[in-house]
Amino acid sequence: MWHEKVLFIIFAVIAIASALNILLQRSPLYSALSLIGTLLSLSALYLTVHAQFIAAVQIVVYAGAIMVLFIFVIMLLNVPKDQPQIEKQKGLRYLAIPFAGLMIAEMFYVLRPIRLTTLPIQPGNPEQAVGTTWSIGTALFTDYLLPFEVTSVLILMALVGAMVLARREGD
Amino acid sequence: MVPLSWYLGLSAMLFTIGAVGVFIKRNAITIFLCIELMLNAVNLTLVSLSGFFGDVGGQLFVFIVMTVAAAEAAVGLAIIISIFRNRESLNVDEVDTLKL
Amino acid sequence: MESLRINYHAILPETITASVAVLIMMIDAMARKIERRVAGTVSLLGLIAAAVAVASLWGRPVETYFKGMIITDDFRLFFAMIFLIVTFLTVLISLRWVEDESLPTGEYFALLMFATTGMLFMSAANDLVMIFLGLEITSISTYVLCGYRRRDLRSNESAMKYFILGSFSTAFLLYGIAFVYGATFNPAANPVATTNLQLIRERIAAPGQLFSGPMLLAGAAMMIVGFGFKIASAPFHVWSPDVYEGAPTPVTAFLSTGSKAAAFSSFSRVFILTFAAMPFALSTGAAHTLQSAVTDTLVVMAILTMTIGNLVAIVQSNIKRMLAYSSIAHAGYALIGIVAGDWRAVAFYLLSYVLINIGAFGVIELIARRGDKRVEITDYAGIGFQSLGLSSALSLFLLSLAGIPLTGGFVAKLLVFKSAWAGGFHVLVVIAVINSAISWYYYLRVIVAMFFAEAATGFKAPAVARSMAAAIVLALLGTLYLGILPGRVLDTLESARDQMTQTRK
Amino acid sequence: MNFFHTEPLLAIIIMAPLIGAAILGLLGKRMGERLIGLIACSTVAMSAILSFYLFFKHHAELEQGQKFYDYLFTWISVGTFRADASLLLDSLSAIYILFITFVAFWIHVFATGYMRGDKGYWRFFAYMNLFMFSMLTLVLADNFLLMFVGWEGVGLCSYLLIGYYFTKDFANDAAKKAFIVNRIGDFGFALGVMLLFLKAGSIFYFDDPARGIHGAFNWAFSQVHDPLALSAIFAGGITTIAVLLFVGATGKSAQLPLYVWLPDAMAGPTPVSALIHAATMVTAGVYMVARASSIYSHAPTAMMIMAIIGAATALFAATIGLAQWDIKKVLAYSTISQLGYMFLACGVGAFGAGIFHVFTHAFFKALLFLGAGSVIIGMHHEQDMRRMGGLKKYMRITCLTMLAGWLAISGFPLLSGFFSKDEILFKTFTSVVLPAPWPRILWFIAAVTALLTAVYMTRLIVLTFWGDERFMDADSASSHSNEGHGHAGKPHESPMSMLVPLIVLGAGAILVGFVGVPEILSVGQTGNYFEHFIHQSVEGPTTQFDAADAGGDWYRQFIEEQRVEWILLIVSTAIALIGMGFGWVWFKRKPLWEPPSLLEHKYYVDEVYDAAVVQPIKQGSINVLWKFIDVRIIDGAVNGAGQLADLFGGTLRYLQSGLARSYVALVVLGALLIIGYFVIR
Amino acid sequence: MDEYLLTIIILLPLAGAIALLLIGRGDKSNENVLKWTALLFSLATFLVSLALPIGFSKGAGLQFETNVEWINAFNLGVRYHVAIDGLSLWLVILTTLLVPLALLSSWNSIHKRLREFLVAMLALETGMLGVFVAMDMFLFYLFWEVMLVPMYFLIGVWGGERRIYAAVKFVIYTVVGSLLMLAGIIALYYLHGSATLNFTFDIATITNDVRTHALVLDPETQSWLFWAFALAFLIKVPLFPFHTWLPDAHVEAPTAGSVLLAGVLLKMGTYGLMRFNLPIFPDAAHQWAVLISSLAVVGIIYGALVAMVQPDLKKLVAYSSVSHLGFVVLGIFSFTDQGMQGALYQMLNHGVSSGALFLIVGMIYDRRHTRLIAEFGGLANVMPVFSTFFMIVTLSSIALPLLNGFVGEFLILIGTFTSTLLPHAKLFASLAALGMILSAVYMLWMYQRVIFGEVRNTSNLNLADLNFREKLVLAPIAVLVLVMGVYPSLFLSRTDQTIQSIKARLGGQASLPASSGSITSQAGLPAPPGQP
Repeated sequence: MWHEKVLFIIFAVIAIASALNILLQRSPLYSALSLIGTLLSLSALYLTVHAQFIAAVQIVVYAGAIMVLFIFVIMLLNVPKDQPQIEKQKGLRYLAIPFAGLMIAEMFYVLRPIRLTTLPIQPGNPEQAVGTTWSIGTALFTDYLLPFEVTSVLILMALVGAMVLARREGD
Repeated sequence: MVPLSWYLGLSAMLFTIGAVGVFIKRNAITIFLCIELMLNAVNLTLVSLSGFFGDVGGQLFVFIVMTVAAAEAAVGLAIIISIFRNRESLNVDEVDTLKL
Repeated sequence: MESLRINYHAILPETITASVAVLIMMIDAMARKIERRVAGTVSLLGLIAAAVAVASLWGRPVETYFKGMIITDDFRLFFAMIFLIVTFLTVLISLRWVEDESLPTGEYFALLMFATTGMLFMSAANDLVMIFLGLEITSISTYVLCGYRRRDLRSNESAMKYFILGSFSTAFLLYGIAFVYGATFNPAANPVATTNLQLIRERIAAPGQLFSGPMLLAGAAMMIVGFGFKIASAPFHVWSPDVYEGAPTPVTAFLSTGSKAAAFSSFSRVFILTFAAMPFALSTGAAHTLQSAVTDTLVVMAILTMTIGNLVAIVQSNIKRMLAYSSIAHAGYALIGIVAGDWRAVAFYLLSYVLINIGAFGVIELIARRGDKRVEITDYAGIGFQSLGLSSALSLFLLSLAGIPLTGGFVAKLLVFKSAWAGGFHVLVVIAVINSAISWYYYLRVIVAMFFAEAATGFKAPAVARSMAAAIVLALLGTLYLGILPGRVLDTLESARDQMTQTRK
Repeated sequence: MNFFHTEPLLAIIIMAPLIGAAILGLLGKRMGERLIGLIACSTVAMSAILSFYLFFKHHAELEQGQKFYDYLFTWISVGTFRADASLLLDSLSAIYILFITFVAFWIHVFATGYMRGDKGYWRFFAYMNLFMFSMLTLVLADNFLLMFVGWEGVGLCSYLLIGYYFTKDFANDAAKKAFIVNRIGDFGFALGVMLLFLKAGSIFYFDDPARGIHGAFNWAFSQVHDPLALSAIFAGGITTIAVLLFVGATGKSAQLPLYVWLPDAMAGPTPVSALIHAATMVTAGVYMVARASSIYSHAPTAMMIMAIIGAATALFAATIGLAQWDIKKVLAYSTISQLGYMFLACGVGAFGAGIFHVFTHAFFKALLFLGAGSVIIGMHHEQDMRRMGGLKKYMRITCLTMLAGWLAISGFPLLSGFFSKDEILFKTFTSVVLPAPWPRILWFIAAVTALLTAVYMTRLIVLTFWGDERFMDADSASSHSNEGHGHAGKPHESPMSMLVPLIVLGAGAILVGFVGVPEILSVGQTGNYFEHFIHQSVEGPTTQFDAADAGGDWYRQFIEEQRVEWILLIVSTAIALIGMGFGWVWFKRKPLWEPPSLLEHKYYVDEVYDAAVVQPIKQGSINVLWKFIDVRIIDGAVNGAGQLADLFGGTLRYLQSGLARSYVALVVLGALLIIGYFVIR
Repeated sequence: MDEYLLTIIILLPLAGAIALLLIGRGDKSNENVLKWTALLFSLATFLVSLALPIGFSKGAGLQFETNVEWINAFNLGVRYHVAIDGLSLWLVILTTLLVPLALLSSWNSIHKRLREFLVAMLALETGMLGVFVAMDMFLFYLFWEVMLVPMYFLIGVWGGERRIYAAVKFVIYTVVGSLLMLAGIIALYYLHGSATLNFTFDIATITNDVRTHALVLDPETQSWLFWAFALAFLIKVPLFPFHTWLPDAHVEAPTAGSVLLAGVLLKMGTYGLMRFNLPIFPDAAHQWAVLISSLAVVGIIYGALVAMVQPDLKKLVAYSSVSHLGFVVLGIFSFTDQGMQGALYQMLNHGVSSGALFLIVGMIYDRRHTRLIAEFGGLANVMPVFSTFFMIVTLSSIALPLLNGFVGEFLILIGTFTSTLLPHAKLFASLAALGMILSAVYMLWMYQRVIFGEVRNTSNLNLADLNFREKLVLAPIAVLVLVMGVYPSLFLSRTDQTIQSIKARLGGQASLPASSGSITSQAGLPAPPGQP
């Protein structure tokens, strides 16, 4: 199925290129936009493993909501361009290549033996197909009921936290 | 078919790029973006595993990770805002009064 | 299909703390100028209620609920009690402080309660998802708490560093979880892949059932990074001195005890009760490799942690920072318990450690005054006899940290060392012992400053609020109780059941 | 016949002075001088009377070598080691307590006059009584450890009394020196006792069936003779014990090389010099050797060493005595010299002769010292003979009694010293303990010493009592070695309390020799009474060098005949007379003849000791042990460990650069390492 | 009653300390009340403790025993087990005696923080007593460590110029040793537990199991454990070359602290050696005896030589302690009755005489506020009574017969000399005997420089002689010095059986008590003991 591989390679290349672009850009705004590129290509890759729901959520929530929040903050803070770019410990950047190389090598060493090449046959009934809204919804309110509920605590807490930090003095 | 290991490999590369980005970038927001990239790399692993295994658990995990990422984003950005208010800078290298 | 097993009793403590957090926010929202007393009292009452709930769960059969997400074993409950004690004392030492610093009161206590909820979930978790969630709730709320003094550069910096490094390490933890999830794939089983700890344990234990041994190992390694970060063990400890120093003192107290203890609970749950559940000699294949690799790594980490913590603590001049290094060292001692595979020793260690440390930070907070001004050890010169009570209390806490008998610190060390010795880690024990000796030096420095040095000018004995006094006295009594009459607690621990003793339904 | 008896009165002999000392020590400060003197003298008198009483009461038994015990209590008893506080009276200790208490009593009497007006009168007599207790304990002990008690006790009292004038630095130095040098000897003594215990399993001298005690000397009797060889000293056998004990004796009895304390000890009040440093304490070494004769007689090497050291000391001290100006120093060297004789006697196996010399020496030397004391008092605390002269007309009685002492010590026929010294010379010459030619060499040395003795004693008498009156012109340059502050004025005779003892002792010096008249001189009696009596307790030499090896039959016959004794008697008489005559003539003519400075400076021995022993130890302790090893090395290591920890801490803290990014890098590094380790497993 | 006696003795000083904390707060003028309270409590402790030797039976076993379960979880088997035997009996009495004397001696010399000072003293007493009576390793370690704290404060708060350095050095030194001991305790506990399935910290049980071979430790393990314990004890003793904390601690500590430090604390090291190292690790004790004895001998000579040249009185006495304690260690490792009895006795002697020396130094320090020998001279003229007491103590310290020091030193020497279990015993004994000479040198020289001569320093001209209180302090010591020298059987007879039982474990034959063989039983020549 060479076209699937081509498709994978295209999105993978986009994802990696955008990811690298995050590092290469000086401006956080462009970095954020690059990240969105990665997110979108990931979303496409999700589809290739039949994770439709997550792919959608990736676009809607991640690329949509979260990244917008980022960009909003970037705009809000509006860091002056002429700010001197102090860099202490310049040596760190030279660690990037060896560290990255080592990490990728280690990961590949681990992942190399994995020989799973076929996705399970998707049954015709969406109720049994993994990745559909149905199956995810079902699992969310059965198996993952508690985590799901607990996320509400998390979000509430984050709300309170963000509020208390970000509001101006005297509020 | 595209083998599972390709997905996992891609994920590893993205994770690595994110991890490296965290320590070579100096802008707090960019660093944060790199962390988000790492989370997404993990998500890719989870989703692809889940897809290849035919097990919904991984995708639910991703769903929760996204929530967490959102929460983290909110708080993280609040912290960045708060520090920017005091320092008028986002360069993390300037934030080193606590050391040794 | 397994039943859902919804049981609200099983998550009652967590429910109570979360609800109290919400309640505080609501009170805060309704009454514009909330009295610290109200928020504090509500928190304290909530904590007591949660403690009662924990107690009510004690002794019930070890079972999992919510599809295996939650377990009610004594392991969880014991740790839950530690967390509740931590928060209780933290609330007590914060009551006056929040007001003095004129910080948003409601949010503060609410965040504390949220953090507690997260910690409770961490110890209750029987699934990596729950561990992850609990960890995140705890972490994110403590990020906020670290930066709680918003105008203070040090507090900002503390929050930022904690946040960057915390979420970075979370990514590792998450990646590790993902790998473990992948490694336990078994097409013949239901579910085919899992994050449930008991299932993971069974699959590791059963020979040849793993999808990928290397993935399991790599996953475990990355989880060590994640947990190692949270417990501040070397080489992942670097954040903690900066964060502890910069954070407001009560938060430091909370951070160095509560979140550390929570991380240890999950660490123990995953690495002792799940990964190393098989006796080492009986394990084979990946499980065997995993155990030996984990043990080796943790031994090295424990040694590094203790040694770096103690050595660098010697050269510190800021008492908060010194205690930060000291708490790194203590993480090293507690790690020995994990190496030895004895979570009971770890639990007791943490129980005594949290009491001591919060007590110590309470005194430091009092002496530091508003805005953490007096935190250099030189500021302690000669205050010993000017405020004898506080200084004596601090001395006792420090000595207890050093491990002097009659205090919890000693019994805790003894237990940990004993387990390690029984496990054959003789060299580790000796190194730990030498480290203890080193640690005396810097603990004594504070006592030297307080009692032996000439009085520094401008010290006035601080007025001790009743809540603060209560906290210090409680911590003191607790420390002494654990040192002199540890029998009850130890008996309880000894009879405590963990998930291993569960009969699976 | 019961060989062992019990005599409870023995305890009183030692206790009486102790009680006296206790009373004086605790209450004496508030007493008058008369009362103090009364208490002090009466306690000693009580001991003396008891000693005489017991001597005569048990004379018959003692003469048969029977023993009297007085068991008080068990002092130390640990494992097999046992030391009792128990006393033993046999012929040896009986003789000793007799002359000790007798002489001591008269010296006490003398001292009541001599010390009159001294601020520390009570203290002085407390010490003196304490000394008597110690000395009597030493003598009456029935085991080596209790002897050691007395041994150290007399050392302590000697220390206290030498340093009696404690504001004087030289006195303090002398006292300290005496104690320390004695301790060096005691070191040997203690080791000897320990080795004896190791070998014999007991430190008691003799059996006492009543207590189940087995004497150490039984073991000695069972020993085969060690060969006469240096190696025997280090063999750890009986010879080693004997040599170690003798080291103790050289300390206490001021023999080479440990004699140096005795001349300095003259810093003490003169009665002290008379009692302790002439009559009693210094002869403790001889007593001990005689007591341990069973051991020595099985250790020919030790005997030989003892004989040689004794002879050498005798000669050495005599030469120094020739050149001293201080009247007490002359007497001190004379004492050392005489002690050398005693050891020579013991060394050649003539323990009886040695003890006999102790006995006579006690009288005449005490007399000489007391006489010197009388002179010193009469001269208003002047001791330098260069500022004396012509005193005979001022101090007639003192002069007369001193003359008796002079004649006695010089060996004038029929006086006490004559008998004892002659005995020693004779026994040396005819000794069968030493291989030839040693007896003759030692005899020659002893004879030369006898000549010198006569010369320097004559010098003392001449310089003091005859010649010009040199004291009038030199009062301003009062010697630094004065005991008190000199007051210019005419010499005067001493009070009766001082003269009576002089007279008594003078009589003694003349007469006591007759208890030990040698057989050839004795009229109507067989054998030497004294020797016979003593030999009930003292074992004669058991070594016999076959004289035939050395000189053939004629020689054996020669020495076995009485003729040789006569010849030697005449020779020694001649030596004494020649010495006295030469001295008289020479020093009458040249009283202020400058002796060779080597002699005047005592061969510079003190200086050599100081440079070779004292200073190296002191400087080494300061600069090497303390300031280098202790401070630099050990403490340096300790502090260095601390600094090392500091250094490590100071280095490791730079991990903490303060930059979040570097922390991240560190986390990544750690993660890579751990993952890498896990992966390659 | 017997059962609780020791507990009462331990807790009485603690009760005193608590009472002191409670009474008369805030009132400045009640110093006398505080002093009297402390003194009465310590005296009461002493009086109660006198019941111990009276009720003591001369057997080897534990007496006045209390044995209660304390912590039983996790097989810990920690017990509150206190008891005394011959080893600890007199050390307890020594402690209870020295504390009131020390308190009395500093009656007027503590000018700041009197209450806290007294509290520290009494707490220290509890700690010291606890060490001697604890029969459980956990309990032993507990007292061993806890006692550090009051001592640390005594040095650090009421000490001299360099008190901080001294206090920290003292604690760190001790802690390094004692933590290694903790590792040793844990290891021993574990080894014993796994061998006998009886997990316990009980010293008596473990000792007994070693004796009955229920617990057999292989030589290498023994060596490790031996050193884990020995290091702690040898540092405390202190044996050369672990001694450098001692001079500093002594010099800086206040008089009362020095007295207890020298009098009692140092004994803990030697006590520990006899309580743990010899009975529990007999093979290792044999194996290392030569090394330790060598160090002891070096310590004897070295300590004496360095003491000789010290310009500071306290330092001199401190180094003399190094020398004296060297004797004790040597005696212990002679493995003979005489050596060990002597060692035990010498501990008491040293406690009495060096305690007294520090009292004496404290007395002149109170008057002149200096301890430099060069500052004094001629004190006999102005302080005759003082000089007399000083002389007695000096003589005791140089082991004059009929005073206490002699009995101990001689027993040690003869024990060492005749030891068949210690290689090179004769050499060690001979070298150690040099200490007798040297002690005379440094003590008498010091005495001479302080007491004799003319008064050169005018500030010494008007020194007051001892007052009644000071005489009261020194008189019992003088009496004790004499009694212990003249009639040691009073003490030795109660320790004999215990020493025998320790010795029995060391492979030496138990000897018949106190008899040098009799003619009736041994016809002919007695075989010298100790010869194969």
